[in-house]
Amino acid sequence: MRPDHLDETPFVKLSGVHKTYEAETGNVRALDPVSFGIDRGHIVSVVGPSGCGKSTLLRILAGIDPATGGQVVIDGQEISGPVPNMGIVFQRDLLLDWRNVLDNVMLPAELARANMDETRSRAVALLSELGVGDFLNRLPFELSGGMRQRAAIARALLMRPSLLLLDEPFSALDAMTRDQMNVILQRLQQHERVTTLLITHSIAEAVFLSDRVVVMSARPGRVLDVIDIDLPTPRPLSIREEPAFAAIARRIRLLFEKEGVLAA
Amino acid sequence: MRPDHLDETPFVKLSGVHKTYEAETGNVRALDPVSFGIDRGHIVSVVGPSGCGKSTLLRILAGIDPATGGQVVIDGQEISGPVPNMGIVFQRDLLLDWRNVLDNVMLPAELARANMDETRSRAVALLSELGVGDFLNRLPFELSGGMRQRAAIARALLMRPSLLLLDEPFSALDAMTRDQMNVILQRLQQHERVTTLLITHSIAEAVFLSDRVVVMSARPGRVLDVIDIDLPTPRPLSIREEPAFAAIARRIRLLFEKEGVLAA
Amino acid sequence: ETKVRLGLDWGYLPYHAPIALGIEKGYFKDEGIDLFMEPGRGSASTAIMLGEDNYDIAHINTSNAAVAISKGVPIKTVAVYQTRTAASFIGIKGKVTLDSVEAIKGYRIGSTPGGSDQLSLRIFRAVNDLGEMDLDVVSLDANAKQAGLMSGNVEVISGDGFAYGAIIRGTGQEAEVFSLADAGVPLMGFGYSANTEFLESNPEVITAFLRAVKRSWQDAFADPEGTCEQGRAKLELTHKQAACVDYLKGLMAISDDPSSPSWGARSDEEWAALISTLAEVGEIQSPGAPDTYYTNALLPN
Amino acid sequence: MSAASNTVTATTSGPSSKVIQRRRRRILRNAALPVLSAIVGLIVWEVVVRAFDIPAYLLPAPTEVVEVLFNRFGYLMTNLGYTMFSALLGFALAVLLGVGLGIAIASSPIVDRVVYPWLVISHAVPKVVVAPLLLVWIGFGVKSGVIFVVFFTFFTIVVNTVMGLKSADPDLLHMVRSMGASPMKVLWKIKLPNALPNIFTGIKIAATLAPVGAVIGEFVASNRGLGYVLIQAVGSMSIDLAFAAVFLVSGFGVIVWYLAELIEKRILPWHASQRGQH
Amino acid sequence: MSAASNTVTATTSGPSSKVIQRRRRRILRNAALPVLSAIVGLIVWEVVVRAFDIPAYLLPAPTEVVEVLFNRFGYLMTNLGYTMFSALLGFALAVLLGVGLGIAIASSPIVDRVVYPWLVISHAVPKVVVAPLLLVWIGFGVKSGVIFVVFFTFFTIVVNTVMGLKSADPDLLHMVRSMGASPMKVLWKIKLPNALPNIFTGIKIAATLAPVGAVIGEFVASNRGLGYVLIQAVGSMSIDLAFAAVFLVSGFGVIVWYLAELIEKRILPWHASQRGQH
Ligand SMILES: Nc1ncnc2c1ncn2[C@@H]1O[C@H](COP(=O)(O)OP(=O)(O)OP(=O)(O)O)[C@@H](O)[C@H]1O
Ligand SMILES: Nc1ncnc2c1ncn2[C@@H]1O[C@H](COP(=O)(O)OP(=O)(O)OP(=O)(O)O)[C@@H](O)[C@H]1O
Ligand SMILES: Cc1ncc(C[n+]2csc(CCO)c2C)c(N)n1
Ligand SMILES: [Mg+2]
Ligand SMILES: [Mg+2]
Repeated sequence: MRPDHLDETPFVKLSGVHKTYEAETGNVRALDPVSFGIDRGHIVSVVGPSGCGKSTLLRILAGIDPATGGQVVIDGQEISGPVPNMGIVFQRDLLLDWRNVLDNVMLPAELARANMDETRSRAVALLSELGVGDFLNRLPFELSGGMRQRAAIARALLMRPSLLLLDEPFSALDAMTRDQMNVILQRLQQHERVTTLLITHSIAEAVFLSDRVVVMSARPGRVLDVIDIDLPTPRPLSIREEPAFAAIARRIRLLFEKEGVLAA
Repeated sequence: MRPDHLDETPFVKLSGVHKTYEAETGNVRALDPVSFGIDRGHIVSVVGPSGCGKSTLLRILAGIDPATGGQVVIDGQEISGPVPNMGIVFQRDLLLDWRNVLDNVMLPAELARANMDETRSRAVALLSELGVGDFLNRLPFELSGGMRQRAAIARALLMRPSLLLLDEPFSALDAMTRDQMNVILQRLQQHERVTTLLITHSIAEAVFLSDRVVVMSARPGRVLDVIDIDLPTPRPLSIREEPAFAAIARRIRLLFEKEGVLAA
Repeated sequence: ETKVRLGLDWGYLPYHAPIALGIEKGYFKDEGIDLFMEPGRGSASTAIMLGEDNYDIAHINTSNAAVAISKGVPIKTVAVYQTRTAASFIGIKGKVTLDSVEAIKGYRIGSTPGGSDQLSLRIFRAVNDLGEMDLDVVSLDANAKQAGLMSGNVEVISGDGFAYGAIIRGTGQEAEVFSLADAGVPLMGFGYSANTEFLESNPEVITAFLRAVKRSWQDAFADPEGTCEQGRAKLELTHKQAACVDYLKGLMAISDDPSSPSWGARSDEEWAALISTLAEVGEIQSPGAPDTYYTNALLPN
Repeated sequence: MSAASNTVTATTSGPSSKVIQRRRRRILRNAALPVLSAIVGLIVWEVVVRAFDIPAYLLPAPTEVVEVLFNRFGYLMTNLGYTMFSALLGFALAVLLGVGLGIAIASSPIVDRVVYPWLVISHAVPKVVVAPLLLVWIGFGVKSGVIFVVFFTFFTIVVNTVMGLKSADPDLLHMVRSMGASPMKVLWKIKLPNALPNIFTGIKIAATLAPVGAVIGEFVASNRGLGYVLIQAVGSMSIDLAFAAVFLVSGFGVIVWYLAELIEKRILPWHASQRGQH
Repeated sequence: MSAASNTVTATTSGPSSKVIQRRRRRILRNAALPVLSAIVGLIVWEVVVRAFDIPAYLLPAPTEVVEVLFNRFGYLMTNLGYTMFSALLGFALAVLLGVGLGIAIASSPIVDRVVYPWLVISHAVPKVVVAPLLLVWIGFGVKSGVIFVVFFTFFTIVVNTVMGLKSADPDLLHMVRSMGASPMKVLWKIKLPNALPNIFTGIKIAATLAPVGAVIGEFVASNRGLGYVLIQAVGSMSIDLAFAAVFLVSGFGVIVWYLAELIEKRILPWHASQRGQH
């Protein structure tokens, strides 16, 4: 559908990645072998029950925690440590307590020695777009939970990373603001073509934003299915009421129900 | 509908409560005067855009931050400081890093000198019900985000508080686990009749769980409407697909749209 | 038997060995005294502690005692067993020559500000008409003087000649000693002072104590080697045997003969000279009557 | 863009006069109580000395100390000057050395294990006692005073710095590393700011110890400074002069302490210790 | 109940032998490097002394020191015993006093402002220099050693404790207060555990300083203990004996340090400083 579908190998490729946390109080098997790929410029979402290893997967992809086994290849290179030129939003917002909002967002620019003036105006623009423009020179403790999270999103987007990893980035946002964020993210993706891995707990969000959805089982996480979303892009919010959309969402929900995750 | 509707005065009553944060970098008007009540044994949900002052409202109710003006009366007493016998889930999970999961959940019991053995079995039961039963003796840093949040919920429920304040308690949970939590919370509410204030960003969740939904405007927060939910209780999850339910949800969504919160 | 608390000027040193010997041999018991000895940290603080009734009698430098008495510390000197001050300039032979006041002016001198060192130096200057700038003095803590001299950071130090001479010879070098007494400094050496109250109520105990001290020193004079051996063991002296003997013999050379009837007595003239000199250099503000400083009446004979 | 910015209305403004007024009142109260406490202490001391007729060579009354302070003002000030010089220079070096070593130790497990034991030893050696031996090597004069201050104070800074640097949130470190931050940048942008509260704890302790170190250095070997004044005064039983000197040294230390606290407040407004009601 | 527990399957188990083995290897490496570093240092020292023919009264070779250590073993051990006693007793008192005062200061702004200045003063007074006065006030003997240790070490503990107590997350405090926690419980259950890393920093510094304080106390006012040995040895230029004493004191200090580190590791496994790769 998109021109870069012509690329034969995916930009990100996970093969048999698995993870066991070892500790004195006992080991935790967090991730059974998982394999899937993300094509260049695509958004792939991961959905799965809480504690199934989604964040673990993201940390392995980011080169933060080593996998116990398996292989992660990004842009043709097997990773073995932190990969630069990534934008990450962690599950916790991880703002620096001692920097105001603007300086927090500017952090990646400082770390990468970017053109500061130019980047600063992008930072301000991003923050305004995300609705935190009034709080540029406030310290993080003065922000609401959702505002903190949006500042963290702005930080991840700042440097136009070649790979964006988002761990439940909209979890602290109300439905309305969340919809706005979805629209903004989609627009950005259309313009900047950032390869993105999105962890989310909203099936609707996953279907709305993604080219592909990875559905995981309960702990230890295993891939139940990889579903390509063939809805046309750009998608309006109203697509969520269309039957094709509902069908995909139902298919995912059924997967979980079959696995016994949902029973109530 | 419920017998305690006979109670004339609500258990919790807010009258003209407003809040301005003062700081050297400038003041922030977080909350315009807000008034509403919560009847004994009822669940009232607050929905509103991110940064509108929901957490601020909860902190005022909990007696943590003083209101700039207005009055909060709980059980006939005007509050002027922390009110004991409350269960609170903050937006951040606030687990104690140095205690394992079980001991974290047992904290309120230790603080209140409860019967420890009895409470411990309740703690274990709660944790198992919430799906963290395998991690009783793990330290918080070994948990996933959603597991931490569930531990915090168990802690708030432990002492059967007379007032439960929940600040987006399910935000880190996937849709499926979240539905389970909704069912669990509803069941608990049926059994233990805890007066509850629930802050949520899911309109569906608010309508599903509540006797009344308070809809707030963007910052500075103001009450747009207070909507009584007259759906019969207990409610099955499937009620969300019924027209009456959808109508209420749409009414709330329309309120936001009219206010210009949603425009995309 | 009376219990007597004896305060010392410093941690155990060879010149305390005779007392240990006397205790061992029962000389104090013979006098009906149960002697209890406690080391100190300098004559000045021991003098105050004596005045504060921590001790009955103290072995301290007479100059420090005099200064304390002039400030109102309730003590009195009852015996001074050195014939003259041991205060000296000490250097290492071959590196320095200390034969005249002029020669001393040319060296860098390590001296402890405060205490007996400072007294000696001031009086030396006063007696020889030297100005503040005529001597090149570096102030060094009491514990740093030897080290300063040995490492060559200073060429000369001030202190008791017998003590530092013994240390230098202990390292296998020869000592060059210039005695301040020879340069007209009218200070006295070590002696015994007593708490005034104790002195008034127990004069006979003091006499008995001094008699035992005298007997102990007689033995020490007769056998410095034995005294050192016994003292080194009993007082856990850190001096080597040879250095200890050297030290004792050096002290004996400027001490009263312990078998002499006049042991421990300094004349009124000597005292007058001491007090007026101390007053001259400003160490004593209001001298008062000489008999507040000392008495020779309690000496045994 | 237009959509979301609607949620943000112009509801923030500059600090109100009420805030400023409250702040001023707080400063006054913060300063008044310690001063009051000190004055009460001095009065009690004076009364005790007079009531029990304590001789001046044991404990001079504050008024006597003040008298000496006036009478020998020039002398004391000159020597205070020398002491301050050693203290400040030594303290500055100690901060550089302490933070530097702290960084090296926290950054490299090898340095940690090889160098730390020696620092612990240098800290565990009774410096005053071995000073005479040290002097043999470093000689004396101004530098010995400065070296003394450095040895006296740097370890506290090292330990607190190491603790602070090691306390950085591991996830935060991961995040900036995956932003492509070099170890230097991680240190500079994350670890050091994060360690500032701890470093300040070390610095505050060290700052107060610096004058003490300088005095002790002078005490062991110097012809000037308050340490020299002290040893001379104590030796000749001029206890009032000794107290005047002690008064100046500790006064200097106390001022340095409160200065450090002030700077801390300015630099760390974001830290829990500087916010919140405890 | 049945619903959610489905998401939790039996995938946790005890520590594997690999973990245990890795742990053992880490301990070995942690211990080996510092020891190696110390041994290399001693060898360098020995070689330097022999190569430059430095006389023993200036700097004895390690072998000479070891010789004295053997020859006067009983004497040194007896005195080490006294020093250890003062150090441990004084340290225990200092921890009690330091943590106690830290709690009082962190709990009450009044205590903070009234008492803190006096503590700062007590810290800012050069104790060694005023020792002759202390000697006259406190007298001679063990108690002066203990008092010295307390004065020497408690302030560091106070400052670190205050810092730790004030660093508790304000929201956490709010939360437990609204659980009905009394101030005592808040202190005991939240503030103190939260302050433990800081308190340990203070304790580690203090623990290493305790033997130093004891030696200095003995140096100025005692007739036994290693401090007394030192003053005697330095006075008679028995530098080898002095070094043996210093060696014992600092060895004692280093052991105490590593002991404190070990305890820290056991008690604070949850803290960032004890986890993570830095
Ligand atoms: N401690 C503080 N100091 C200054 N301003 C604050 C402080 N806490 C909150 N605010 C401001 O008050 C407003 C309301 O914040 P609050 O946390 O109540 O929002 P919220 O409705 O809970 O939002 P969210 O859904 O994002 O959690 C925000 O604009 C925030 O910046
Ligand atoms: N540092 C750690 N040490 C031990 N176990 C860990 C650690 N981090 C995560 N785990 C375990 O690994 C499993 C997966 O955790 P992970 O955080 O990846 O879940 P998740 O899918 O992100 O869940 P959530 O949706 O709740 O955030 C969990 O059971 C968790 O307890
Ligand atoms: C202020 C003062 N310092 C030291 C001594 C003791 N003393 C006399 S001679 C000497 C050298 C070693 O034997 C020593 C240490 C003292 N009495 N007063
Ligand atoms: Mg997660
Ligand atoms: Mg909130």
